[in-house]
Amino acid sequence: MIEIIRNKAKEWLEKNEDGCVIGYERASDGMTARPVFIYEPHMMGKLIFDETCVHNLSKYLLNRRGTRTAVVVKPCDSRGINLLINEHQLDRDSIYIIGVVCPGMKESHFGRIEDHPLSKCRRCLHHTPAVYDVLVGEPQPETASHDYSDVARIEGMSLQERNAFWKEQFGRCIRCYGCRQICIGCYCQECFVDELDPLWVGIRSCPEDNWIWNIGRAFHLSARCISCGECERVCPVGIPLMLANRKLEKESADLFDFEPGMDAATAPPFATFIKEETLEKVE
Amino acid sequence: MTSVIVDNNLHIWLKELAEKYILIAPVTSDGVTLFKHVKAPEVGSIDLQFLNTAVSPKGYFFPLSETIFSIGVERGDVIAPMNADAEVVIFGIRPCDAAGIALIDRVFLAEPVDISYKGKRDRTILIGLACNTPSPECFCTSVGGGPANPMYLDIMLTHTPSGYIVQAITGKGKELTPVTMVEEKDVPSPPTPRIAAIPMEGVREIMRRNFDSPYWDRVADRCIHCNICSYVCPCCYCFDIRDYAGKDKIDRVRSWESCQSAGFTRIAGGHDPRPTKGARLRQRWYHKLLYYPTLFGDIKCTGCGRCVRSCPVNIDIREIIMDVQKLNV
Amino acid sequence: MIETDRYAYYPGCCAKASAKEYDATTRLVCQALGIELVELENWVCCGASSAHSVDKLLGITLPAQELQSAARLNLDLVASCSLCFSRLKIAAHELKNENIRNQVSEILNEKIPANPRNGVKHLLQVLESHMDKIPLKKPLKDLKVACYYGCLLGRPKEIAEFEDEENPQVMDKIISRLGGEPVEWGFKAECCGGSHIFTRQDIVLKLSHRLLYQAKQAGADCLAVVCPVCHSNLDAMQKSIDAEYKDKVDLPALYITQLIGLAAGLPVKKLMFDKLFVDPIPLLRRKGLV
Amino acid sequence: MARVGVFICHCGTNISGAMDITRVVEAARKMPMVVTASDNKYTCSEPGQASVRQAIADNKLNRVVIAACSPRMHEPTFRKAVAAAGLNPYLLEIANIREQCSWVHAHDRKKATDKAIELVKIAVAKVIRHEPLYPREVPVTKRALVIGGGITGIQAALDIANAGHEVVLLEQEPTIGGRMAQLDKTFPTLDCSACILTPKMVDVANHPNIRLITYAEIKEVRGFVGNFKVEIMQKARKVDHTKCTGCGTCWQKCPEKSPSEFDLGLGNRPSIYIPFAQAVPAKPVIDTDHCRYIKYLQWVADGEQGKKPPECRICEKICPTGSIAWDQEPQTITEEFGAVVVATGFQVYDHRHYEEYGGGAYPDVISGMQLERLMNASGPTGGEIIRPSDGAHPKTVAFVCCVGSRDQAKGRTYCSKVCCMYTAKHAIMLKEHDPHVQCYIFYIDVRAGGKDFEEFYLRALDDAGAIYIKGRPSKIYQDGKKMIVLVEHALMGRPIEVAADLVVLATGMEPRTGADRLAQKLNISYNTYHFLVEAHPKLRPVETQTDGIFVAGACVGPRDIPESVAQGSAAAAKVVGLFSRDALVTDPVTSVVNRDRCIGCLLCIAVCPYKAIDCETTRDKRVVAVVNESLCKGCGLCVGACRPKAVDLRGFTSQQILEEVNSLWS
Amino acid sequence: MELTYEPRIVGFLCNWCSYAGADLAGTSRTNYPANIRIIRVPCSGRVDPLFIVKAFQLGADGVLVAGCHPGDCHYSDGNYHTRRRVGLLRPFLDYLGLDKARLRLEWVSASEGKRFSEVVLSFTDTLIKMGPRSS
Repeated sequence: MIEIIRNKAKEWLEKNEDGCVIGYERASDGMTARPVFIYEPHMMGKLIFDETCVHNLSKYLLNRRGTRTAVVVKPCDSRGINLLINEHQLDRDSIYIIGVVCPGMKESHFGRIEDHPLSKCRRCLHHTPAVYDVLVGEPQPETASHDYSDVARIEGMSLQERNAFWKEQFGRCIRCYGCRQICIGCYCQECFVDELDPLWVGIRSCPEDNWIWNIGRAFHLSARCISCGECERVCPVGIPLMLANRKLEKESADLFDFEPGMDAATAPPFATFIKEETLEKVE
Repeated sequence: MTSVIVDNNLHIWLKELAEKYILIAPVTSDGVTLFKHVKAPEVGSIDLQFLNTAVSPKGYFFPLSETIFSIGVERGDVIAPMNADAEVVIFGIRPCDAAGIALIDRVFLAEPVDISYKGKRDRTILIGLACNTPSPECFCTSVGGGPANPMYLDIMLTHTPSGYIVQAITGKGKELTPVTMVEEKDVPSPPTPRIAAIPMEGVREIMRRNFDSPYWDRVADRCIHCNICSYVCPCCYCFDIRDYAGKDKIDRVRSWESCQSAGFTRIAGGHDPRPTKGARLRQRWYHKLLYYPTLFGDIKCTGCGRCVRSCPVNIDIREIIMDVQKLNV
Repeated sequence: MIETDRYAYYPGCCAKASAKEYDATTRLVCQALGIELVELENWVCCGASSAHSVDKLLGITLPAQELQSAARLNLDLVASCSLCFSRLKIAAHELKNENIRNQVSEILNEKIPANPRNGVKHLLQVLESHMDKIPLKKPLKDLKVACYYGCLLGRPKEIAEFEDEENPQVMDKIISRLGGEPVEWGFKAECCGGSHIFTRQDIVLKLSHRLLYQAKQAGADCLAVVCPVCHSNLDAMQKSIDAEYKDKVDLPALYITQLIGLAAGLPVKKLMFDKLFVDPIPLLRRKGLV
Repeated sequence: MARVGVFICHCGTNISGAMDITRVVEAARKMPMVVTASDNKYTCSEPGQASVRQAIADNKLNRVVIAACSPRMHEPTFRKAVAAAGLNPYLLEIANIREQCSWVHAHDRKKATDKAIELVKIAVAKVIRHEPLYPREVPVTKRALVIGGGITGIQAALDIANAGHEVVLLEQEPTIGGRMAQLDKTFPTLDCSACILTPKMVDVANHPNIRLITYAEIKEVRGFVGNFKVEIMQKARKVDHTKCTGCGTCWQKCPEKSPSEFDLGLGNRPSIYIPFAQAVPAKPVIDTDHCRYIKYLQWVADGEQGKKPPECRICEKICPTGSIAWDQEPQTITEEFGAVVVATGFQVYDHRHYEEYGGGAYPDVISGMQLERLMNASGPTGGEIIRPSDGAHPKTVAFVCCVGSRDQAKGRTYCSKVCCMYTAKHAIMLKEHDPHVQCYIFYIDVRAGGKDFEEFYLRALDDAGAIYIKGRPSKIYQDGKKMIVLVEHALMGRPIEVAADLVVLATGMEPRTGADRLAQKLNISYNTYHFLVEAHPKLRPVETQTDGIFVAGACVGPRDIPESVAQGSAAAAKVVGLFSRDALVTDPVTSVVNRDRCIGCLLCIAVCPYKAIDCETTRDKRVVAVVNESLCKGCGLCVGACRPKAVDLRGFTSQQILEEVNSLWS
Repeated sequence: MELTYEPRIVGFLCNWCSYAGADLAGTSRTNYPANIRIIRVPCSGRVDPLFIVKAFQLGADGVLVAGCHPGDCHYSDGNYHTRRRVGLLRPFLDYLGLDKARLRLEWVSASEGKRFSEVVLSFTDTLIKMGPRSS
């Protein structure tokens, strides 16, 4: 498998000298993976792919706009590419997508690999990339239906409980913006949270400001989050951000029958509307 | 003979501390260990097996954000923030984090003294807990520290099968030691764990010479320039200051800021001397390994390994140091 | 409303006197259509046209009792008499007003729910919903029927919640279903004079005569009726009408239930045609229905 | 540094009556950047405005807040005042403390005052962030479209054309003339409708500045005031009007007759026809629903199912100019206009909704309009008034007023205004036709408000001897040859019956079917009855909320002929006024893109209802959105959608709205 | 709930329908509770969901977004987009522990002054019944 990736990447890079291959290499702990940028074909040996390749590399395509790039993507990551193309951020022709059929990633931390899968992988529907130039591995059947038991758990709580729960979670936020920086959907020139004039959110990391920051972040990703789970993974204080994102994912599926990133063409919910729809939840 | 406090006495003592002081101690919830304010009834929740907290305890002296003073809207008068005079005890702080605080002291306690920092610092007692099981990312020994290094602490505790060895380091510490609960017996202190050392020779020299090396941009390729490394770091102390108009007063607020975030150095008119990820990342290493040492002697890193563990894309300071040494000499 | 084949049944006073045949055939037909009628326990008069004209509260309280006992059964309440239906509907409507509700609750000394789950229906509405269950043994071939709904069934529109108060259709649908021919005529929902029969016979004779006359004009063989009060005016009074207007109307007025029974081939004896003043048998014989 | 002046208006006692003005003034003085606050009896009055101007000068104000009535009322007035003082008119903000405070909280003085203070606070917070805005100029296409060829449209078209501007007059039917053409005589003067209308129709046909497009409909309208792009759908006439001379042989020979729309079904017309003798254009169209040959073609197209229709084509054979064009298809014409006048008029309420009156089943229960046709010399009966059922001459005629008007039960609460008068007219004219006729008129009220109307009504009463009976009939039914009308005589308080030979229902007016759809295309509003809504019922009766689109006549509400004509002229005057300028100043409240913030996701393009946003590439190769300010209507949809906050709306910037919200808690 | 509790409502009203509706409520002197503070926007579609969140962050007890009835938007489409934005925000805020009853989306036309006052009245009542927000 990894050989195919290396060869395909090598072939491509030899054809595009000015290009760059973004893939995974072994991390400094000698067991997990980390992103790597390869500019010379002979370095291709560095590439690895295993159950610790959690990172969503398609984010890096944004910094390489206008240059030729090959990228190794898992199914969830591939949806990110569709999202970015739909939002006119990427030129499909300038990127070479090495799509990997995903076995599901293991929960791993520096120097430690758990033997259970990541929560996002446990709930994953699509095991074959939504877009690719070369597919590595045998296409896998989709998982039939969403498992929103996690979201349902929160929905099951009383208002007060929910309120308390999220206050506790967001209360931990240290506003490092790791979630934003790693997120494929976050590529604003200047994030609303950094904007001074008008001032949407202060730099103060007080509960109120953390609240609006986290809501604003999540809502800007509504019907856009491709559930790669990176935000949750990188959060140094372990805020369950996907729990918020997934609620929006669930709602936009219910209300607008939309799943982001499955293709690059479909107009996202906020770009269109249906005159007759009532959205019972509103009226 | 060493002074030992057995486990259940320890809890009684902690309870007392919690009653007398604001007790800050490591608590693990949702799999995340953080220093938290622990009230007397909750001392049971204190995690004594923890490796280290996700975020360093520096926030108790140099908070995530704090109002350093306010201005009254009506009369334009300066209002100093309420400095709580309750004493704080930080329990279970690791030697590396204590060292981190010491490094920040150099900056905030130097003239002109940062009042709000000093106030908190003076009212705080540090009860350390020696590392018996360091993490794979730890490298304190390489930066002049050690898993059992009592320096910068008021009291040092070391866990042994037969209880905690108590060493009062400072006067504050002696006063606080619960004499009644301490038994004098002969307990061997556990063997100091071995921590892989990284060579530090000549790093400064090489860095001086390789400011413009393409290496920095390469390393930065995978950096997502989030602020995680600086925010979890026990000795990063950059901050931003902004004013907030409130109902009757305007607050001047100081909050953590990171050299990694885009725009950290953007100046009026939009120019940014550190426009690239590479430049920003380089700044971090240069500050830790060159600029600070040049000013204060020591390397601005305590080897706690937090940045290594928390970095989403595994930018490993130890690797950097070793790579740097490989750069053309 | 509760959708089921079980209904609480409010016969109304006439059912025990002038309109025995209506009550009997109603039960008969419902049985045939698999509709279960649960007669209310110790029901009382709905107050008819008199109660409310003397005392509004009384006019509401009387039917309110029936509504309550239906609510206890948790069944929709069915009335076969349009007058009773009207009173029940009006009461139900008035009881939406909290103030009135409290007063009535006090009188009956039981709490009347602000919005009860069950509703009030007229027999016609029930029959309509079960129309296709009617076994068609003896289609009312070329029997021209003028369907007479009376003035109360659909009025006031927003309270009765029936159909177009000027030109209702239910009964016509049923008649067509029975194989008969509903005639188009303009007096389906005009007043027959109602209870004025006791005080101002002249009015009743005038109005009822016009009805009968119009029905004939429209070419009807008989009337289909759904209200004992209307029925007695149109049936029992025909002699006097003829006398008053030097006319020979001779237009049998049958209860819809009798017609359904007939078409469904229920035993003619049980349909109690003999109770009618204007004997329909000759007509039905002409049409080969008996 | 903003220097804000706050001016609080008493509006007589309208505002001061409900709150403690002095407290509001005091509070205003304390608000940030407010340098002066004062109150005034009537700020909109000249002295009031003068004091504002004075205060601006005295205190070097550069921002003004006026707390008074709704901005929808006096914003323009006050902008002028501010401008007169040399300030940019957009540095003004109005706090609505009348409609939205004093008038609705009169019951609680304290709360009203508190709310007023906060409303002022919001306004101050916003005005501080106001920036001077400068209207832009766009050229005007001096060409008008008039929709509807009734008397209103005709009048408007003629007036605009006479002022020297090009006009396109659009009519959906094969001829212009509208409802007025169907009338026999007009009240209260009883002059012949055709005699006064048809000359105007001819003028339209011959006017060098007017281009007549009949038998056509509006397909789509794009653009904005001064620059509308309109797609017109020309229905297929199947007759080539460039060849046709209107000689008339075809419609005399056409064998297939069907009920005439113009005569409301009382007479027939051929399948190739002109609706009436003086139709303009006097050239026929083929009714594709009835024409035999079209039916035949359809039959062939359907694979020759069923009975074969005759392959007639007589018209084609006899047409001397070979104008019959079977292959003619509907075509779309695109035209540019600077202004549009909507005069789509009304249609007669369909009395079939009245089941109690027979629901249209009785032939001898007719509408007033049908009677007009019966009375008309060129009508189906040549002016002989006879009963549709048996052709007998009616001797007693009953009139029922307010059919489809003032009737809650039928969902028509409005008064149709003309029915009282035309019923009186009918009574008078019936009497003239036949002195033996007796008219009974059932009415609710006789509304004779208008020049010579009351006298006219008295004429019907005294000269024509019509019997007016107060009461709305409950029932009309047939008894042999007679129609019986049952009614409660409201004055006698008892029911009566009238046996009439003919019943005439004075049916009311309702907007033409499809008025709502047209309104949507034009982006103007309409009410629940689908009457179009004017910009202001009193002060801007022929304007709409959409600049450059005007309304006139019965499409706005029930109107009689003089009113419709007056409105037609009024709308024309507005159009001519618009055309008197070479360029228009447009509202500067538009979206604007901050190119540095824009990330080129182009969501804004997707949501913009006016296609006013496009994208371009910057010098540093970034794709960013750009707003076409003459297309932008300032709805701010794009702003609401923009994640990076790169688009903003002048006059309603995110910063301003945030400050408004903030001000409530600071 | 103690009677002294006065909920604070921020109302974003579209200029063409709802704001005009509010004006009509005024011209026809229909009283309604003084708890609402009206912010005029050209179209309900101008309302950035973050405005709503911001209002709640600052302490609003309720937020009303009001626009023209679907199909009647002065800008033809605006309210359809609003419907979607608020439609998604509402359940989300509820999920985060902010009762969805505190965020209302209403269609009020320029002719519905009565309706506007009813909306404000019922909204205020609801909020009073719910009591202050658990901060």
